[in-house]
Amino acid sequence: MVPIPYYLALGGIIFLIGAVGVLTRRNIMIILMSIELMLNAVNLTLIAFSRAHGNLTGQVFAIFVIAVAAAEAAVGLALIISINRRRATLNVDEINLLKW
Amino acid sequence: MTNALGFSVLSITAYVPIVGAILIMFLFSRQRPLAIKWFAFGVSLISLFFSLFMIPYFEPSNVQMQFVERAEWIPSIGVQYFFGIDGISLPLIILTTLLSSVAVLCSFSNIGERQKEYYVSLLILETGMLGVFMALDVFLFYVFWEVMLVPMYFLIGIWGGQRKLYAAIKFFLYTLFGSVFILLGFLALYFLNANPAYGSGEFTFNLLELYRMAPRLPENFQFWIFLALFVGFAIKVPLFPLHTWLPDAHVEAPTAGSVILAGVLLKMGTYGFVRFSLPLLPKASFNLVPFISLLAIIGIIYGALVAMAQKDIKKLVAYSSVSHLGFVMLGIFALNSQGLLGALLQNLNHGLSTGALFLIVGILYERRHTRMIADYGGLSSVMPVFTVVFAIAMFSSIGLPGLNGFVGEFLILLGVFQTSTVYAAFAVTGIVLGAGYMLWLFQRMMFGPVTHEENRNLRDMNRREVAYMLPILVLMFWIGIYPKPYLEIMEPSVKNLIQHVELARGTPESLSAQASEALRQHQYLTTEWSR
Amino acid sequence: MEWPFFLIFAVGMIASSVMVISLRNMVHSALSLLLSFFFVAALYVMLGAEFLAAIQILIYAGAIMMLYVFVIMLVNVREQMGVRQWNRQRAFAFIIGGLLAAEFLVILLTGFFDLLPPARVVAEGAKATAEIGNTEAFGSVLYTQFLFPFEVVSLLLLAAMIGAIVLAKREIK
Amino acid sequence: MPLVLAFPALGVLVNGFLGRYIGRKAHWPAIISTGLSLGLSLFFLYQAVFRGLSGEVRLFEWIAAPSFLAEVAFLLDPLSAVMLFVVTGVGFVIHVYSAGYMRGDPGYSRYFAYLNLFMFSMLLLILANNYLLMFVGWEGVGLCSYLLIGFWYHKKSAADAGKKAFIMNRIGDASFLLGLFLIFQTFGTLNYAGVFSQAGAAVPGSAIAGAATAITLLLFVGAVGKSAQLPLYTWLPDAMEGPTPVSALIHAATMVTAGVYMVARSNALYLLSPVSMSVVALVGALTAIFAASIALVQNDIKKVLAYSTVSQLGYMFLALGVGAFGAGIFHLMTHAFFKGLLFLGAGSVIHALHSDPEEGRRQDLRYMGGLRRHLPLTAITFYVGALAIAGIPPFAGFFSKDEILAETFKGGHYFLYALGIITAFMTAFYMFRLIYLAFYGKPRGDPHVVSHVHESPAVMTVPLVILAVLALVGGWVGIPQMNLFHDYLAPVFPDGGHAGIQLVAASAGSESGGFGALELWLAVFSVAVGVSGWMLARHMYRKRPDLPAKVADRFRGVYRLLLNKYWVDEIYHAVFVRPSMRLAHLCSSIDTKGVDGAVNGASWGTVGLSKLSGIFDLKTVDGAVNGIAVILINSARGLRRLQTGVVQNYALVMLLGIFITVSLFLLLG
Amino acid sequence: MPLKLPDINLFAIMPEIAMTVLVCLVLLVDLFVPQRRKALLGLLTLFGVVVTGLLTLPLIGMEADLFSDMYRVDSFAIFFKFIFLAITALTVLISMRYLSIEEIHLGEYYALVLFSVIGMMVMAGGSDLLTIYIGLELLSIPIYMLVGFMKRDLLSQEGGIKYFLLGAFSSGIILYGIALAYGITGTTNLAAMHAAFGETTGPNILLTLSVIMIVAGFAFKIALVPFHMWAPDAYQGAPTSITAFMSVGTKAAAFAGLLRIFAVAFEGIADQWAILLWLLAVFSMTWGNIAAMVQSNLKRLLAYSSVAHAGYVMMGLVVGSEIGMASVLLYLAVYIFMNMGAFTMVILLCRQNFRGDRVEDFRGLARAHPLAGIGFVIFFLSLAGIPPTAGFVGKFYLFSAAIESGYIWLALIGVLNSVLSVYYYFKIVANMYMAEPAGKVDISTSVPLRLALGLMVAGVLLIGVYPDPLISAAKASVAPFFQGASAIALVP
Repeated sequence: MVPIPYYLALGGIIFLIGAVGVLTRRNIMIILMSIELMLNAVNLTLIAFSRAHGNLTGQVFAIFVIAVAAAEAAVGLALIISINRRRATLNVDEINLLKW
Repeated sequence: MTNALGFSVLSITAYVPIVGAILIMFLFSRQRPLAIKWFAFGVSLISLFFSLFMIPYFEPSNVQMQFVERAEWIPSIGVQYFFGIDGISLPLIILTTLLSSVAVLCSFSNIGERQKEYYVSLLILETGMLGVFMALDVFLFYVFWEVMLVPMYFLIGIWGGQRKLYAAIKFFLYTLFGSVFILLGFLALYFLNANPAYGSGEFTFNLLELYRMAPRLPENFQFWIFLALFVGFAIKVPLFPLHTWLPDAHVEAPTAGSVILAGVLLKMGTYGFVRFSLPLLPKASFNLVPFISLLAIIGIIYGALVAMAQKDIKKLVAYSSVSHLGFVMLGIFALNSQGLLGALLQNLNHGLSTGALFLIVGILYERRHTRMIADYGGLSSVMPVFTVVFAIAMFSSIGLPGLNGFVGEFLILLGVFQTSTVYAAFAVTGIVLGAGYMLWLFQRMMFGPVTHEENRNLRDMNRREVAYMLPILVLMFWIGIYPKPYLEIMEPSVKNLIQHVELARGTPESLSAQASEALRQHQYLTTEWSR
Repeated sequence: MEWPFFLIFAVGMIASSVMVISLRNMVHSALSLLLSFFFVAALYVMLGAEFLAAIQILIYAGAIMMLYVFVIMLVNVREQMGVRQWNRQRAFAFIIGGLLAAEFLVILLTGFFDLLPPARVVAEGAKATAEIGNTEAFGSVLYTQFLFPFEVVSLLLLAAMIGAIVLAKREIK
Repeated sequence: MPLVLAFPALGVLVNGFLGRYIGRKAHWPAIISTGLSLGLSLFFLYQAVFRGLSGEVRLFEWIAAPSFLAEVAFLLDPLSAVMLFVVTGVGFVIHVYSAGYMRGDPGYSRYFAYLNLFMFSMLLLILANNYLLMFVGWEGVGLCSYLLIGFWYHKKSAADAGKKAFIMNRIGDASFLLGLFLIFQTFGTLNYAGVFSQAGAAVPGSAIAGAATAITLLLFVGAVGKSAQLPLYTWLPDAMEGPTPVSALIHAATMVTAGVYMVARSNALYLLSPVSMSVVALVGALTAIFAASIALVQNDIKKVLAYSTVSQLGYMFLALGVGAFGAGIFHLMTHAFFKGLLFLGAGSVIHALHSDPEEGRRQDLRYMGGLRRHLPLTAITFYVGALAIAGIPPFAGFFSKDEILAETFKGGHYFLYALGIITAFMTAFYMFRLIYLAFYGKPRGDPHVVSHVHESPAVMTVPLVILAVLALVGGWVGIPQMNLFHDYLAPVFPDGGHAGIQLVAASAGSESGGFGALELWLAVFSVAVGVSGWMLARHMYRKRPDLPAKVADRFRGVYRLLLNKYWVDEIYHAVFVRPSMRLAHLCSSIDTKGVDGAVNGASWGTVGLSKLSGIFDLKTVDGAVNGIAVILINSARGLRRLQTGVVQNYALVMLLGIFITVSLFLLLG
Repeated sequence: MPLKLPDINLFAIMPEIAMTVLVCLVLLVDLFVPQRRKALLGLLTLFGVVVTGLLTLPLIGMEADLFSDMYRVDSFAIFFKFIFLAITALTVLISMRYLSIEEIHLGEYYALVLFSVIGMMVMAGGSDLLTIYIGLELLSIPIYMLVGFMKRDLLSQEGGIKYFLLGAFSSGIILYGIALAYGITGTTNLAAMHAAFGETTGPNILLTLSVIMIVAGFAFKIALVPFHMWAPDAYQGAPTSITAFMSVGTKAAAFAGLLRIFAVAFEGIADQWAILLWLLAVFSMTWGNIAAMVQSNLKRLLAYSSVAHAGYVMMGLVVGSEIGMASVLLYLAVYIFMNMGAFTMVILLCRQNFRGDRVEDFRGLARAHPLAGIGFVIFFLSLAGIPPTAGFVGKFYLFSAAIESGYIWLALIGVLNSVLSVYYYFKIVANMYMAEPAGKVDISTSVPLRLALGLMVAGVLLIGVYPDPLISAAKASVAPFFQGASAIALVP
């Protein structure tokens, strides 16, 4: 079977891809999706570890992560809708009234 | 460790002003400034009364702390509410209450706006200062030490001169910068004392307990802690080159503020050295004598030179303080009884003479609204009483025999001379320079023809002004002619302190059997302090 | 036998992830994300977490992605495609991301082996999964051992719901 | 004994506080108090002379520090008794004189308050039984001198002179103070009794003897300041800005002799140090001739007298330096009489010329002349004074001056003797020059002024007469054969004032106080010198009034050198005053720009850095609390710029933070 | 398979239950309260908070592991529960009038605040990384929404979205760290993790990565440099009452979680990451204070100041000794009063169409309203750490902890920073007292606001003058973590 560290490495890579997405894309929707990618990477890591240790904690944790992700997505999207009403932009670097 | 009076006379003295301040804050309408003024004055007089009330009950020969009040305050970290005084602090307390009363009285006419806040600040300030001189718990001391900054900040910042904001924040930051080092030093002592290798193994901020650690504390610890305390106290003194806050603060502060600053606040620095640095860190104190003496001498000469070049009266007086406090520091670090005694007396003297000089400047400023020397001249023919008062204050400041300044300076120099002839020789030049700038100032302002038409009709001092100058002048003569009562109050404590320092500077092993026995028997070290 | 599948899924996962963050059209990004969810689910299966794989498809792909698509429908996709997609710090971010990835790989590939020898990991893992890798066990743990967080999460979802409604609903004058 | 002091003190209080109400009658409390003191002094003198009494009175402990005690206590011995007599005597006379001279001055009561304060301080100085109390009096007389010189403070020159006197005195005082410390360190006490008994017991070469040199030199610097010797003499001529009676009392008769008194009092210490003795003698002799040479050409009547005083003080120090302490004190006494007389006479002249609108001309010899006719009494008494100072027997000055010169010669100090003799010649010359210029010849002043000249009132002339009598007979107590004065002082000066002779053992076997052929010839010689000086003056100013101008023209360089007093004042100004003011200004600017700005300066170094991080506001530098604040605020501006408002920048910073820490741990293991 | 239910002790989680009930009650009552009387909801919330407080009282002294070691009730958790309740009560008090002014007086506001508070409580009590994480999310998500609660206000919206994006990002980071920690130990239970660490030997880079990620996540919530950059923006954008709430609440809760993780799971091995915490502390203090010096918006200024304060508190964690931990608790408790007090001042100045959060707006305030001026001065004195205020006691205790363990340099940097902070605090004080007012200075006050201010001033002064009970409580709360370990004296 495939050793666990390779799953971990895959998780790490996906996590950083997501992070880079957050850092570089202007579109706020895509930033949100990148965060979802990061969470997925975490889940993958958790489940790999769960397998390695042979207990279910990791899997349960992953369920909770999914639930939290759902909640975050709901809140985030609500905020996006709210802001989109007033500013008609999805470009996050244009939202910069607050600075200095 | 006695309280000859059955009641908490120290606390009453210290807290009467702040209670008065709170009463003013809540009971007095700002529409009735006159009532506020007189009430504030009354409050300060009550405090003065209590401080004087202590004198007959004070036993000079008893070197232990007197009028002691002690209670647990924050037992979880070993903080006590611990008040007590000895011959070193008593004169300073009286000086404080006296100058506070004077400060209140001298503000009656020159503070026109926001009088309520003004007197509240002044009274809170008094409490802070008194607490500093009474506290025997280092935590408590630190609390008062800092508390006092705030009202002073407001006094300078609200009622000050043109650059008041700058001066106020500079004063605050500068002194706070110093005091945080003190805090670190105190904390280090606290934990070292808690370490059985050095101290009693107990967590306590009780100063007298900490004294007992002095002989056992290794030199390198002492050195670093001394430096920490040094920064804080030296800024307050102020010792060259940490003096630069002083001219700004003194010049911009209102008259009462300057009086208090020069008269009392600066004394806290020297008091700190005497009460904390010397007995707690005797080895470091001894080792650093050349360093501090050098700074003090530079301060004496430098302060005098800078004073000479000033065009602003207040600045001149401010720099003269730098010079005079250099003397005091030199006396303290002569580390012998005469020098220390002289330094403590000079503390008082400087408070009186410089306080008087600032009052004098204030009287003039109130009339002419200028502090430039060039704007005056020939005043002696216009204001004869004022001239006499000014002359006496000036001669007191330059240490003319028969006035108070001389006795202090003499004792200091006597003490210093025994430590080092060279220091004394340099310090003596300060006397010459002091006479120079003061006489020059006096001459430019008071002598010669009246140069400005506006000055021709200046009012002489009125009754109120005479009333607050009079006690100061009387004290100047008294201390100058018959200083014995003052010296008698201080001497036993001073001797005790010096003895402690002398004994505790050696390591216990290196001391002869006799000396180590003496050390064990020593007052500071033997008294049992139950926690 | 598992290696080919792992490689396929892994490469597919990485590819779809890269597509998520690099495509211009956010609808395409969303679809790529969906794709990556499927790959993840497949990897879950390989790791013996079948229940979670199902949840991944149902909740993530089914519910959460629907939310995204709804919102995408609310905004003007075409207009969004016309503007610059990458922000100014992208180069720097890529560099940092790359360096960090290198560090991660070093740590993840060596660190775990340091901790437990690979052989033991594989052996124990196989044994354990056989014992616990079923839905019933999962459910039983969730409702006993993890009862408290489970209840708290319900509060979390409630809060998110209320808040989302307050924020998203139009202002009533 | 304290009563002697108490009377003047009372006078001060009365005039100081009630002066406003007393007004024109202010002289009464002053004169009465001084008179009472005089009475007591005479009583003491009587006691001391005829009963040989002396004693100490302890009033109270003044400064009591650990292992240090200074008492307020008084010592009456022959030396202090005679000083007491001189001071109260001359003081009383001058008080009376002042009542006339100062009449109508707006500061009448203030004047008498100061004068009494001076009396108090001077008596304190004399009566003190320890050095510290002496120092108090020492400073006190300095203060009074300051106050009285600057009495007419509306005159800038007067105020300046006062300040100068005080500061120059302070320089001496500082040294005196150091001397005190050294005394205390060496002997453990400042009491005369303690110090002198230890000093007397010390053997030459011991540690005490070594310290004695340092002590005596330090004390001598103090005396130099107070008694206006080289190089600190310049204040005394300037002090003539004060009222003339003040010049007579303070700057001729009493205060300036305090240095002499102090050195004489410390004879036990000085005797331990040959070096100090020679220094004292040399400084004295040099000052004597130096000041006399200046006096030759001065035109201000008071300035001439002032330089004369400096010169005569030099004589006294010469005496002390050669070990003739008795002679020094003797000269001090006679000098007090005749110089007081001369000053008062000068005051009378000035008083007479009071109507001259130009103040400067009232004292200028060039505008006088022929006053003999208008001021007969003044002229006569002035003659007496001049004869006394010129050393013409039987006037007082002859005895004292001759004794000094004789002792110098006998001590083997031939060079010093030569200086003394030349000085004696000059003295006679300039004194009679003054007389001839002022009292003889034609009036050169404004005729209008001259017509108003009249003799002073009795209150002024009577003191003149009294002093003239004293200047005549005062020296008789010291007639060499009888030696009254020396015997009287013998208890104070261990060897009858001739200790100096011991120093030069080879000196011609003279016995102490003896008067042999040598002495006789020396006396004759010095009288001859005095008379020749007189005659020269007579020749130049009486017979050939055109001669002085020719001489001056002939020796123009020397003349200008002397007229400008060797430019000493200017040199001092350039060498000491101006540099110290410059230093002061330098320090001041350092203080505002430097020390405070040291941190400020550090901030300049960071200017580049600040520019990098954002804006650099020059205004902020000037206004900033200090340099650190500038640095901080500028870095704050820099940090502020990092807060771009773009959320992804923030995220990047976060990730960067993680990256850096992870790298840190990876690299450091 | 028989279902083995965990030990359920409802009594022990009474506070959480009560708060949940309260949320539901608020949401229900909201339906029946007309828009103009929404203040009733505030009163209801206040009442509920007080009741919860009373229900928490019997728990004092309790030490219990609940729900299969998922949750713990101990003095540490209870200390924090009281802190959170105090925060809630004060938040409600300062909100009531303010919400009306900003026209966002909705029942959901109170509900979200309460949700967040429950999250905080869960976090403080969580003895499992999972519980702590869920608590963290429950605490954060309502706050994201509350920050953006003023929907018509661009700044509020912007603050909300920024905070949310970064929050979600950091949530991913912290999760990744937790996942790694789980991978290393095979458990998420803190005590079990500690046991597992006992088996492994030597430092492990994977564990370090995990710790860095977890600390980074918490540092974000606490607002430590360099994870603080959201704070100024979010603080400025958020409704001021929420700024006050989050500035103290989030911080306290995150510290509670971090403290427990470090005190339980990493006990004994935390030293190897001391440098990490040290750097965080030092950078936070310095950066926060320096950046605050040039702020012209008071809320932003206070945001930076809160970054600095987070740095101070971090000192206690760096030290890690008993006094260190106790000082963290003490400081957080003290911090409530002074920091919320300072924000309350902004609320005081806020009027219709006037935010009143610029430093400029405070010119001459003290002259027009002396009492408000004094209050403000007291809060600022406390923030600056000048006695006799609570802030001094807190700082004193922190520095003493640092000195005790020999962290002289840290203490030095700390005290110097507190000197620095005086500059900007007193800049405002100078504005209030020493500057001429630009125009008429109005304040909008109400009974609850006054009550809150009175409570906070009293709190600051009382703790300042008599801190002993609080110090004892803080000490007692952390004592269980240090059983057996004795206090170390200054090591040469």
